[in-house]
Amino acid sequence: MRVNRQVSTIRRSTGRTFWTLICSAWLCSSVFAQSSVMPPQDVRVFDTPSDEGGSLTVQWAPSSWDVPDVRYQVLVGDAAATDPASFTIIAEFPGNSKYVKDAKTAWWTRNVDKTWHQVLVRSGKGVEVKDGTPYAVAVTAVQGDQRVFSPVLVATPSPDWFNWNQLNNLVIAVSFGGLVFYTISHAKRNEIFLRRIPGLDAVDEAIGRATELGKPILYLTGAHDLHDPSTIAAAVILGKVAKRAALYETELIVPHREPITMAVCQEITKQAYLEAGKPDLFKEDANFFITADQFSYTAAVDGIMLRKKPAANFFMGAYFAESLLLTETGASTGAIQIAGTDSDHQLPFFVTTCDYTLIGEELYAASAYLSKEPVQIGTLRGQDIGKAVVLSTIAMGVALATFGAITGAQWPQIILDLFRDLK
Amino acid sequence: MIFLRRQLPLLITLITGLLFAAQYYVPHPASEQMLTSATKWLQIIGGFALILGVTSLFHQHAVKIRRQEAGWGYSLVLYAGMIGTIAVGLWANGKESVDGAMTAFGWVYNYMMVPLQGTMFAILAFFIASAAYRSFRAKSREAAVLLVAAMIVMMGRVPLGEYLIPLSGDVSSWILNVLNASVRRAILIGVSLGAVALSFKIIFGVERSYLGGGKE
Amino acid sequence: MSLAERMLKIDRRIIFLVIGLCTLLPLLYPVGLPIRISSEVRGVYDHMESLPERSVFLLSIDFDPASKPELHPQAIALLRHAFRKDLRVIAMTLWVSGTGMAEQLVTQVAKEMGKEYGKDYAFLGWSPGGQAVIINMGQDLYSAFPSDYGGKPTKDLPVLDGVRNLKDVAYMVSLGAGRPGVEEWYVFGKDKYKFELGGGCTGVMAPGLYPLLRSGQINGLIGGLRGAAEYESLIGQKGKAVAGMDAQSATHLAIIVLVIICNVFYLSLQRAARTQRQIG
Amino acid sequence: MDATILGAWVATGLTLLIFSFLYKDNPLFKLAEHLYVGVSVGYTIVKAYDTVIVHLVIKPIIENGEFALLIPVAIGMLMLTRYVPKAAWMSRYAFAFIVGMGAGLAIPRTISSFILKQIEDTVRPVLSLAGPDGVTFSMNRLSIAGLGKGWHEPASSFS
Repeated sequence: MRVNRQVSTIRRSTGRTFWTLICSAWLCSSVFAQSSVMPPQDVRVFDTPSDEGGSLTVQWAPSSWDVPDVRYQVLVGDAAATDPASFTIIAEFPGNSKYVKDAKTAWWTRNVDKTWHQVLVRSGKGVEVKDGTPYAVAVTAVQGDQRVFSPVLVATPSPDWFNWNQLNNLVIAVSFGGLVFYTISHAKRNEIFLRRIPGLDAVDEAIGRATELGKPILYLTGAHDLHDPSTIAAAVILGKVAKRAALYETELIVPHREPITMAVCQEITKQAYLEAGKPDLFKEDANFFITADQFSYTAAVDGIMLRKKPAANFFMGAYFAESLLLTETGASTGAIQIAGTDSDHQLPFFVTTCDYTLIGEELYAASAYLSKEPVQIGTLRGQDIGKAVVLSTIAMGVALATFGAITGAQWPQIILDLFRDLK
Repeated sequence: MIFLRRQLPLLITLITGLLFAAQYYVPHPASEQMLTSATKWLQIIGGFALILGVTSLFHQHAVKIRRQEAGWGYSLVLYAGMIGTIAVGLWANGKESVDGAMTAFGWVYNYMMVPLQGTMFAILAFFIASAAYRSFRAKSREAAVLLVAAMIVMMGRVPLGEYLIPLSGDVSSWILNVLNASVRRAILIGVSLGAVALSFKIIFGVERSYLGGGKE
Repeated sequence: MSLAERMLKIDRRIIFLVIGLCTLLPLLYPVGLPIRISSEVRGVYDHMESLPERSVFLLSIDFDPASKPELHPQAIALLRHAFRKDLRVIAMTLWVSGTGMAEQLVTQVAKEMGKEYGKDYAFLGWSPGGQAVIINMGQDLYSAFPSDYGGKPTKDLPVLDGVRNLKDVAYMVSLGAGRPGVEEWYVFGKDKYKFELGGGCTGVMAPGLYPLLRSGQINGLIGGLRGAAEYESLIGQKGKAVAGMDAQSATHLAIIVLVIICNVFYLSLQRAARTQRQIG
Repeated sequence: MDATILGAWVATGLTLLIFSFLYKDNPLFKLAEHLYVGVSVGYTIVKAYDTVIVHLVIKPIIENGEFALLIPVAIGMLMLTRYVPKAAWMSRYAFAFIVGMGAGLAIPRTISSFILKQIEDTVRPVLSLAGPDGVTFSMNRLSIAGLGKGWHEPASSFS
């Protein structure tokens, strides 16, 4: 593993110098077009860092004759061989292409300036690059019949145990994870204010009305499986709704689309009835599976709405095209409807047809608010801080990018690259 | 016993969670090989989850038929549909067509599944119209903005709209590309933070509702 | 009850009838208005155009017959384009109930274009697990799909020559009506395996994918029937989507008119209520 | 009667039964609804059996001796212990594996795709050096269909 953290000083040069370089390269080439090409300078060959193996990286310095007319060739041969002319050509390209900056790597993993040439040697037609075997590599510059070789260099490819290009991703993951656990422990010790979400008052109201009318409550947990935060939030809210329903002795109907969610929700409902002190009222078949298929599920739930006429319909979790088919049918039976979803594409439908809608993360907030558990509230706080960080990053980033664009300075880009997805 | 019932599952979650989160940063072939096998396992386990659901469905309608609850005849229809499909499906080796010729399973798919699914979805178009009529009202200033934006986009997305009001195409494209994209992006980032936080809580056993049974 | 009140509480079945007629009539008497091409759809088309012959094109048909009206024409237009460009086409689905439809679709277009199974195209069928399938294909395509739809070992298919995993795919388009769909193909596929990705989806879902489009995570997006109609015009082979545009024009217009009517009555009621209050 | 013609009649009939729902809920719709659920579950069972049991498990074990595939089968079987009250807790192992793996896979990928990538694209200069006139408002964020290009790289292949 080679990691070079040195930030080359050349990178601090301004964009103008860069342009001057390019222009002079062009001028030189037109003046000395007929003059002979020189061997590529400062050629380096080494095992590609941060990769799964089976690849070598070749780099060499840019030169004054980097023009389309001059072509570079990268050659690979047996480690013992010395005559580059006998090697296999694995890449050939115009002199003004294949730069370090074209490869998507992070600056903190670069060891040369981004104006250098860079080519990866991999297994391909005619050559197989195996881990642990040394290979001889040379670079040629070709112009017309002229072909000049760089010295032959030998390197051995090997796989790596860490991808340093993804360091920023790891740092964000670890620090955000740490932040969430910190805020959770903070919430356990301190009271945290949570803004009341209007839709939540309606939850009690809806359950109350169902009890008055002696009609059941229908609760849906959405289309996704338990990997999804929306489903987990829906399951947590189900626990709270089930507890109230148990207290009021109101029937609860929970049809599912996903077998594992069904199994888990059964447990959650059972627990809620236990907590409410009404374990005898718990029915195993309150939670049931219909089918995983989107529209047959919808047809069946629509059927339940029309026949059992629940007084309150809850739509929590993730939804797709079935959302309006469900809520319109529910509206036609006159039920109070409360939706909560992070499926933003379905929000317009829920907002127009339901009495209350929890939008996006309000769904997560609702589960925190209803459960009043420090774990939930703390997470919410952690997310809010995360959002504030993202927001300020964007604001500062835009300012920096603008500054960079106006002055032509390169350093803002280095900072911005910290927030780029690099692999 | 508590260890086997409570702690061990949490430990399994912790280990698999950390292992596969870390895998992303490790390019070594050994780690890639692990990912290949584990995702294949996940595919197979996913198939078994289905049995769980089907058992529930079977049970629920069996109860209806046994107790002769209202509409138990429909449960019989459901059984007939399911068993009939399975029978022809197994007979046809799960293939809708063999060398271009439709099997009985393909017949059930083409002439029952396809029209039923398509029609259910088609009902959506009717419901959209009625919902729009019923609730798309300029009750407030915000609602009025929503209304105008919706109408422009609806015009801009169909040729007739663009023909009647040529500007609507550009304006709706601007709404989609600028206003819509930025708001969606904000929601996306917020939701993603939520997803990452939840994943961490699951891995470290803070969130255990997926094991069922609340706090226990 | 005043007229306005009565109109606001109109039986929704009347609206259903209006929408039904607006769909049916244009299908019987087509007008054929010109369709403007958006940059979203052009993104997919241009990339397909830029692919050299015999490049590998992977089409994931991630929808079921329910979304057939919108996504089926997209799939047909894309396949026609791919076959015409002489690309190697690999089709598959992540939606179990879409398997039969996907198989018919691919076979039908291949037959129409005179392509040979195994050499020019292959249909891998369905495999369970959604995101797990995508990752597994990224690692090793033959592990995710040991055999194709017909049960033949995938390793023996000449069309898959030189394809080990998703990294060897030149272009991949997911036509998704939900989950798993375009987003999953990005998160679990392109993010790591670096193939070029395009998307197609239902009209309702399209606005949700714009953040991915703007950031270049997908290089184009075919949205709903309109997107399909644009693609059909681009390849110059008009089909069901172009025909459906008239019906869509009519229904959109009908809904707009309905919304305007409802608001006129609503506002007149409001005004009446206000004047009554002022008098009272 | 030809199977295709019969099929067409069945399809039309079922379509009408479902559409009758627009008028109101009725026994014919109920019939179609239950048939639909039954057929769709049946279809999924057949497909899952054919793909998972036959092609992903049995064939690789018989043909290539991949006995490691019995592990996921065992994990899958654990889920079914839910129906044996005394052993129901064993199903938790299966859930723990699925959910844990899902969570682990999601963290880095979500950060990369939906946080870093989205920030990267949002952070663009609002002003740029355009031509000889010096500083101009680039309208990058406001232009139709992303006509403006980013400063550090092209906005996207789409724009």
